[in-house]
Amino acid sequence: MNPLLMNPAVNAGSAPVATPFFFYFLAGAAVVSGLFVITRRNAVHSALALIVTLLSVAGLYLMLYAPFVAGVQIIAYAGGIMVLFLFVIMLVDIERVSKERQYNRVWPVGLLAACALLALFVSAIVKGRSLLPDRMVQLPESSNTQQIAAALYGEAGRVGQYTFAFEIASLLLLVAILGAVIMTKKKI
Amino acid sequence: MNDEKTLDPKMIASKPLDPKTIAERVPGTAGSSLTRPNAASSNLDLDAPDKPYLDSNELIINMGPQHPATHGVLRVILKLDGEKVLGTECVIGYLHRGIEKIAENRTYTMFNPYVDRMDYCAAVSNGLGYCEAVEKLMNVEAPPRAQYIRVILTELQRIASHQLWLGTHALDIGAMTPLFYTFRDREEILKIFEKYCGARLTTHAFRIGGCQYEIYPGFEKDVKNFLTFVAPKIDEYETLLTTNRIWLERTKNVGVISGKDAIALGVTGPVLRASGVKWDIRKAVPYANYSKFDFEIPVGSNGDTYDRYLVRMAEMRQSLRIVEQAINGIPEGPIMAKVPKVIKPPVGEIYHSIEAPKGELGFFIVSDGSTQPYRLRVRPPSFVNLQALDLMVRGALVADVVAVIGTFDIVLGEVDR
Amino acid sequence: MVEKYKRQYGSGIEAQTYLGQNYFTVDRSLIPDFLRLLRDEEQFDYCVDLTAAHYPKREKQFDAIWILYSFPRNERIRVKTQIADGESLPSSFPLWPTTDWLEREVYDMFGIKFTGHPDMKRILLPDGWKGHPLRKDYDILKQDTEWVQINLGIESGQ
Amino acid sequence: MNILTSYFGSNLPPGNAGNQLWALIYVFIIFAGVAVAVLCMNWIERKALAHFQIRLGPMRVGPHGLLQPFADALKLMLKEDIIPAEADATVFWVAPVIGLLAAFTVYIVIPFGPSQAVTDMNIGILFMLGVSSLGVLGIVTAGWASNSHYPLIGALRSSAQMVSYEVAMGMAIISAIMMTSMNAGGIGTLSMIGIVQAQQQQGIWFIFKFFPLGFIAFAIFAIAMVAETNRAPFDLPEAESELTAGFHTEYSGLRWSLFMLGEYAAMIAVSSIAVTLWLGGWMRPFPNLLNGPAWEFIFSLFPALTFGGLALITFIGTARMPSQSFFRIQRMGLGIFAVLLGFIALLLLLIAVVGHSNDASIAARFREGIDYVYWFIFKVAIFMYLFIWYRATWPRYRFDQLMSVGWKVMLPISLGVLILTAIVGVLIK
Repeated sequence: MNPLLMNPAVNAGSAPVATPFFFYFLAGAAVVSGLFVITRRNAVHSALALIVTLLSVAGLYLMLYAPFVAGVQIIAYAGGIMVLFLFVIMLVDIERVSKERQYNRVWPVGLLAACALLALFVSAIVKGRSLLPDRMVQLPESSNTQQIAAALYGEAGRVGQYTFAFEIASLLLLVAILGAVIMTKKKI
Repeated sequence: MNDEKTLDPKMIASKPLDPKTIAERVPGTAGSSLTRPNAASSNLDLDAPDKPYLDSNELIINMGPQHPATHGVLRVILKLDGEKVLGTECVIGYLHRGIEKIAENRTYTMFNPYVDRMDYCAAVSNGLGYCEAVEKLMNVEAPPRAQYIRVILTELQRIASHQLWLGTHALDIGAMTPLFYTFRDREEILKIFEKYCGARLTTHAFRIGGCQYEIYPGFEKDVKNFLTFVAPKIDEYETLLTTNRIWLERTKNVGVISGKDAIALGVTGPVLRASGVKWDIRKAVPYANYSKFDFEIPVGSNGDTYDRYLVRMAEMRQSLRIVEQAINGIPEGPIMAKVPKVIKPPVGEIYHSIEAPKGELGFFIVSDGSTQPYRLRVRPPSFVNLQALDLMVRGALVADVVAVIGTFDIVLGEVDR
Repeated sequence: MVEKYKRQYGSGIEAQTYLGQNYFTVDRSLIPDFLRLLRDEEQFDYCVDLTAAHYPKREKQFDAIWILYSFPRNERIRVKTQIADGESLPSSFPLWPTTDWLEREVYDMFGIKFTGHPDMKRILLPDGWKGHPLRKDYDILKQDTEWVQINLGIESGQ
Repeated sequence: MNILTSYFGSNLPPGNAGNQLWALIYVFIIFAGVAVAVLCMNWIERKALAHFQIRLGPMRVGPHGLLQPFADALKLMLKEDIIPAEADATVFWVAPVIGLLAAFTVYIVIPFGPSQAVTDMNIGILFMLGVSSLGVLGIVTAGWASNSHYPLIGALRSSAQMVSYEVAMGMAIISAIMMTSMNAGGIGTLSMIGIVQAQQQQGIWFIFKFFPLGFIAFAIFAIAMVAETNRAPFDLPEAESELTAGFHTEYSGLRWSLFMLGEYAAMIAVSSIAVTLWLGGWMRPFPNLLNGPAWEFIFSLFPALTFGGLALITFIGTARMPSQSFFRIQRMGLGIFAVLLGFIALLLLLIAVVGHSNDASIAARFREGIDYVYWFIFKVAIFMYLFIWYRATWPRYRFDQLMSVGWKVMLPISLGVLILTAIVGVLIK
């Protein structure tokens, strides 16, 4: 932990520049590339657009003073999962896939589902407005990682808020990994 | 693959090979592949119909004819499952010059320089094989002094050929440095050749009936200097590679061929000896005075790439021994047997073979009594050895294909003639 | 050995020696059996080479020659047979897999077909090549002349 | 002037001190510096490799081929930029840019000194890992977009390789990060500057911490970083004897040079991570054994001595050049270069001496900064030389061997080191 960063004067010095611009820029990039993801016929183009989306969202996390989440987003999603996505997509015969009519016939259902989800979001925001804070909470950026650690694992002998849920999730992932190995490996 | 359009549609194979047959062909898994009637050539199913949707596992790759690791213009069509090789097919002939047809239109003397152009990495050995075959056809024998000179030059050529092989083979496996070391030392041999006959690569050193040139003054000193110079250099190559962990992993149990399979496939030379068959024409059917020299035949046991490497390294040392004995015992006397100016062998046919650096190099000559061979057939070691490629790389990875092509020590000039 | 086979096959086999090298001249019909016998019973386990020669003036134009070697006996022999143009030979691929490419080369150069070979096609020359170059009636200038005639419209480029 | 002092008055990187101008200037300095370093590295690699292999290497362009990288760069820029007809033009165009961006963005958090960095992120090492892992995207897309088999296989190899070695690399990094929490406060850090400062506070480089745990973690990282940058003996994605040139087979001209630039920049970046995490970053050797102003002064002479030595070698080289008129221009060039090096050496000497005599002067601050940057670059340079050495010595791994080394050897060892580090750390605390 860099003690210099705890200095409040330092945080005052590093006040963010042009926040609205970056917010709209990143949000716009996320939305536009998100549209590209679903409209491109070429799966690799879609995957690349998805990477842009993920990176934009990582940028938004940074603006929310959640650098750890942003970093993990880049490592896990943009760097790891998307590489594996591309890995698989590259091996698929793209020209043939783009000619196939796979899910195109069910698009009304998809639209319906998307609208329902949108309605859910809107209603949650409208109805739960009283529960949401009306201003962004200003958290100290420098201790973000430590706070996450405290929430997940607890600190100073106290069990963390989400320790149990976190461990359950990791167990689930472990089971998923084993399942994947068993399913793909012909003989173990 | 998404680039079907660029390929001939026929090239896309669909039916995966039956895994059982692949297992049978993988060396060491189940019996000898060679009992199967069609274990070679046409194993790629290239004419099969288009592959099914999303079957993305198989990939047809053309390795060569322009490829850094095929030692010339060899083209290997690889059928891959990911990185694993399901089958190969060699396409050769890109360097075909019709040497055998040329021979029928040249006199015996005129054809002599052409043989140098077959295995251009071991031109002296080719010349020896051809000259001895014609001498045998005429029933003459080169005088002892000429034979000693021939042995010295041929064994030097063997070392040079093995050095060239070592450098390029190591480069194929990714070690850059040995290439430059071997070329540095090969240079000394080429200098001796140049001093002796004026040419470095395609030497045309021997004539039918003996040698054209007497050894130059200082030849013995040059050769002896070379012997003391190169022995530690061979150790140097070995320190770079023999115990190198990556080298061991890349060569051990790669491209394994059993002695039985090697004999059945007609594989000769170091490749055969590495499989444990102690057979060297210099010992089995001695020619050119080889029976007078004391040397050993290095043999391997596993028949893998590493053994072939060790065998060739040992062969270089044995060649040094032969050269040393020969240079100390050059007899006095003529260097040319009594052969007529116009060479006109009697009607008949002859097969004569020598142990070239790459294997058995044979010449089958049919004479009709004229000044030109009626039929001249070359039995090229590289050509025959290359047939074993498919057996040796089945089930291996792409990187092993490169290693195995390197370990054959093929020269495309000889494969294609 | 020679006597044994002579007794077995009669006049179909002739054993000769030239300059210390032994060879058999065998009748075409005996070839498959004889080669098999050589391999299985006489231990000729290594087929050094397979080639042919063309004698256009003869009735049976081609000589096919097997050069065999026996590791246990350290002995080399040749087996020779005469066949006419258009006739085919049984493939010795099942006996010695090494003859795979050698037979293809003989086919490529002489046009002698081998029945039972897994993949009888040209090997050194391109698939669309016309003629078989090592036949004596194949002019070495033929390709050149033909090319000149087709592409340049003149009789000969030489 | 105000801006100048506002930066020099602070002990923070310009990004954190709120100095946007200085941050921008730093960005430009670092990017230009990396580009020049890549050119130098190119020349040194060719020369060193040549001398490993008993040849001379570039000798024609400039004295001892000193201008060869510039000639190469010029040639590559002027060369026709071919996009294969069947390629996916957009992705083909974007791929090298992705690789280059990923390699260069990493430099934002590399600390050349406590305040000689663009910025000090709270998640510095995480950011570095994340961004450098994006580099594989460039390779994968390049291989796919070329629409050809060899690049595709190269791309598959490299994605598999980089993803699997990242795991072992991450484990090794985590064990180093754990060690940062062993100081008084007991709170670890992910900040690159914080990691070096933790080593400073604990008085030990992490390579020697909990010996041999730190060393093993460092060794794992040192191996994984070679694999991560696709260098020999792990250069399978571009194995020229197998895949002609791997993922950049179809690339030519400027785009190809962007790949090379990215590769070398990534090499420097991962070496910087290794130096920061295990080798004390900008700290000079033996800061606690050989302390005191006298030792400070002696160590601050090293930059001047290095440049002086280079100048001397160049002078000798000038003197030994053949005296034909053909070489006159080269001699002059080399002479001017030597004078330039000597001048820099004198300047550094002056700064060191003045900074030593007067602690409050601006020269003292310069001296400090030069020391930091010098020692950092010195350590990185050792790694760069190792990269060349590996390449000259070792054959290439095969793909399955590479994978088994990664998953069956490196990962278990790094996990073991991680667990042991945690146990030892808790016990000592």
